Amino acid sequence: MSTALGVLARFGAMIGLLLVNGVVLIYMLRKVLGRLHLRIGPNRVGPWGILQTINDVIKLLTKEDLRPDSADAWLFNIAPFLIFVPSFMAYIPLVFGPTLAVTSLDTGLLLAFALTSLVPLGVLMAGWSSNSKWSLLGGMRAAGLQIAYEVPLLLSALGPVMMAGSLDPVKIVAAQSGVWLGFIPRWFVLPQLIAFVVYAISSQAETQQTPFDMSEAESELITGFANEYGGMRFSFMYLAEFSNMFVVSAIGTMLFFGGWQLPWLATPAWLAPLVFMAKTYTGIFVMMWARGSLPRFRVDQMLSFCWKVLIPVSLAWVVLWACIQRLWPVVSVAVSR
Amino acid sequence: MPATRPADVLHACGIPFEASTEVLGEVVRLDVSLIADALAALEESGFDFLVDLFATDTGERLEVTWHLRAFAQRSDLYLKALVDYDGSAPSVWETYPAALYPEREAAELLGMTFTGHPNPKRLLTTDGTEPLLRKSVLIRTAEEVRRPS
Amino acid sequence: MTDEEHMGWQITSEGTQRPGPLPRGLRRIPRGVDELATEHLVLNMGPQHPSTHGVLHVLVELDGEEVIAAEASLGYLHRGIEKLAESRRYHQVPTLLDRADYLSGLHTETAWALTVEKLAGIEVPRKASWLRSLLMELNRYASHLVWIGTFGLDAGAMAPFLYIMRDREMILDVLEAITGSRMMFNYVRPGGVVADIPAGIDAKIREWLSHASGWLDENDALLGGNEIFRLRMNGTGVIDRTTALAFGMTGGCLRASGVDYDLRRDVPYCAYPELEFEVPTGQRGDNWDRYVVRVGEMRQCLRLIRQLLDGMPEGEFSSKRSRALKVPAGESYAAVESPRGELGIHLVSDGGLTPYRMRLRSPAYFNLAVVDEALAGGLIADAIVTLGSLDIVLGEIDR
Amino acid sequence: MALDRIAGEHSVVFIRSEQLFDLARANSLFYLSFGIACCAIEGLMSAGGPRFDYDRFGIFHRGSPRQTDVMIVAGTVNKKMAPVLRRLYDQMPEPKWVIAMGACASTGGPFREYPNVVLGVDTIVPVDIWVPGCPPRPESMQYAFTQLQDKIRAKTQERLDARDATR
Repeated sequence: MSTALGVLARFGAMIGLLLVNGVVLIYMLRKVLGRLHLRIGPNRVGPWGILQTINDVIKLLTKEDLRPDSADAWLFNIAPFLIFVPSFMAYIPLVFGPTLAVTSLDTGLLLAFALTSLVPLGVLMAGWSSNSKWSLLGGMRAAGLQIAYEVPLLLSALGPVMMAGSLDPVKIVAAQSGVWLGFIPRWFVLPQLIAFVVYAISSQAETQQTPFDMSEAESELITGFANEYGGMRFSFMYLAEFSNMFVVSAIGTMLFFGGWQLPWLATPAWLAPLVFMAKTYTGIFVMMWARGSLPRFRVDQMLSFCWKVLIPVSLAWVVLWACIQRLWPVVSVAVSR
Repeated sequence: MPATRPADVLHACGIPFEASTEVLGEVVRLDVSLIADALAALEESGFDFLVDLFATDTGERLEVTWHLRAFAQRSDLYLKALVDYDGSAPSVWETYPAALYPEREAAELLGMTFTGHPNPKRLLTTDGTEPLLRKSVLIRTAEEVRRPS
Repeated sequence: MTDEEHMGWQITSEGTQRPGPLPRGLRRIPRGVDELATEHLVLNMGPQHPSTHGVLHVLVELDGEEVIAAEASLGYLHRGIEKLAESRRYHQVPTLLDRADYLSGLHTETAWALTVEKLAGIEVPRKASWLRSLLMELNRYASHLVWIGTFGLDAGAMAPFLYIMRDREMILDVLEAITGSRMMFNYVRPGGVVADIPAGIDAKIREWLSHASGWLDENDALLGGNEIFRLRMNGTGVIDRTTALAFGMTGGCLRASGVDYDLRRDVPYCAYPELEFEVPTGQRGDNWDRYVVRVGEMRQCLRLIRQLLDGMPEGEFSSKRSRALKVPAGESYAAVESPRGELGIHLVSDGGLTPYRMRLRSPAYFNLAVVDEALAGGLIADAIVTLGSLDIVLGEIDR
Repeated sequence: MALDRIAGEHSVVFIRSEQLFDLARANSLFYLSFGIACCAIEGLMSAGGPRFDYDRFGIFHRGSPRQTDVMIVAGTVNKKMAPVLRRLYDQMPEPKWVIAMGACASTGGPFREYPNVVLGVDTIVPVDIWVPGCPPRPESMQYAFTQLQDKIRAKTQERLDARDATR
């Protein structure tokens, strides 16, 4: 009974976190973009405009629910949820503190990647069922690109996994405690710099942010796959986009930046979630920064960049790191003699 | 001074014309049936740029103007020909692709045709609009534009 | 069917026809279904699409993402400037012309004034010519700024669009102080200009100038210095020299294709014969060249504005003339180098109080005609960027 | 919401919940980035830029009509454009508002004498706010938006009045 209640409570907390996150992130995006673009951003609704997104959400939820006549009703209705639910479920394996996670899984990382890879399916479904040419082009682009970029995303995660020797996020984070040579924090980003760069690029592509926002390229396809969606369904898609951003940034934090741990110091349990959130939000800020300043790739350039650069580099790195890790004990023994 | 004067070019082709120098510049007036040949000859002789093409309603007929330019000599030339209302002039798009749009525009706004145009659709207005640039088509009066209060 | 045979096919309102060999400058013309009988997607780009710069409607035929053929459809902003000018007096016409090219109204106004002065034989005081040139250069800079911003937006970069607004607002402040309006100036009249520049504006322009070239470098670094942007621009939307000339392109687009022609230098008007400036040109005529040429032009603009401020003569700003200006019967044509190219006005007068016929030779109208050629063969993303690089203003295209 | 069907149109629950929704709607007006002519430069571009910054008021642009609340008709509408305008308006979900920006959208402006020009967009779509000017300055557009916000908020008072009238 108590375990069931505990699971329910955790799920409730997760949904709450998701909604708050979405709202905060949309507000943050508008503020960050505003500041990057010499503007102020929302500042009228509530102090510093913090209630802006809540207003937006209420408005979107009470909008008329429009569906184009020619749309495939069933697919059209289900697509936003197919985009939203996986990105929501990908919160499950996140580790917010030493004992703070929805559930601990041996293959948590695998689950997270598997869930995020479901999103293109929903995007394609939305693009196809809208029965609009623009949506279709957006959906097709998303399918082609997100599937392509999943490969380097997964490969780049293998380096830290090898270092920690586990797919369990809890163990990966735990393996990053302490210091090397007395002063360098044991964060995997240092030895795994190449993997981290690949991860950063492909996660930007995976979450459809500029310079990789092919599927909703504002100047090319208006809003891409979400073209025919308005009101509540659109707000779900929008929320999913930001939730995805949070997930990839959180996974990046766990893989490369020591998760909830402070460098050099022991982290008190109450501080751990805050540290984790701070690191994750810093990652999101960098993503927004790129979004606000870079132009967009062309679709063929982006695909060839993925297949010809990112995948070979990440594959080579995996092989190289495997060799290093295997040979290091031998070499170190030889050196010490 | 142009290397080859347009008058010489047209004489060489045996095209009858009337040349004059006005405030506008060098103007050549000729019959509309000869326009295609004249333009082809002029294009050969260095007038490689069509600056503009438009028609004017003179009250009795339509006057079509071809404004040419020789880039090498920096000289302009105006060809003018008269066309009846709802008459036709030859399309010169094969000599000057720049004429593709203005010919469509002149055709719909002044009610004439350009024979041989590859895409003789309306350019600016919707089907059924009268030729708006003709003097017989009047603009709205002050009463017509007044809004009911 | 061979490719050569096939190239002749096209869609017309009457059905498919074969016009024979293609003329100079044309590579292909719109066609229906290709030889494999794959069904192509016909996509309506605009109106109501943020990146088509107003209300341009382009029909593109897509094979996947590749553009097979494109055809522009105009007229969504056709509001009869040429017709209405026939019922306006000579000094009222600039009101309409301002709204034709709404990004650089002063150029259209000046073209009108030059045309009327040419036919009526009005002398213009030297100061008026200099003032016209100064304001035209300021306006050209403002117009190019909008172009850089929207071009960046087309390429997906949001930042330049908002960065250019700080320069633009400063220029608009200056223009407002001089002319009284931010966009619809109605400042240049036949015979001179409406008013002298107010006191203190010189310092204001110089203050802007002290920032402008730094800001231009910043915008240039944000776009032109970006690797992604270069990848997108190099080799796309190529318009070669022959095509550009055949389609009557002028201005920056023509210069990017390697034709060294600038009305300010070659057919001088206003104060330009007395000024020193260079005309930047490109070679290949791709999007990158058009970008480089326009940015180069902006640098020349700053140079010209400095010279104009330094050498501004004293004297009358307008010649004496009556309100009811009468122009002798006849025709005249005068053109200025607007930010988009040769903006000419052809005036036919019958000696009355109003023009008999006014024809606006709009540069963007001719530059746009090339889309049918330039878009084909690229991807849809290239098509958007190429359209943006032509710097079209629908107000003067549809008139 | 189906609240009016359950609780009745004059119920406190319905009026108060609608008041909340109206407040949200007033503060989150997404406009359709639909520039037709000169006014688009002032009303959509400059106004979104650093000096005027609509985003402060929660006014933001969206490209797709399905996601917008306000349509700013910024420019001259002619007979070729009119069906497009109507179609875009029909694609917007309720509740929706229209701002006729500038003289052209309001009456045809300087081009009203030309037979091809529509004499004001209120002949095509219902207009909520008219903005004078040719083109209106960005400040005028901000004022127009605050007026629209007031108009949306005033709905509650209208509902209360309607309730009192039936009593």
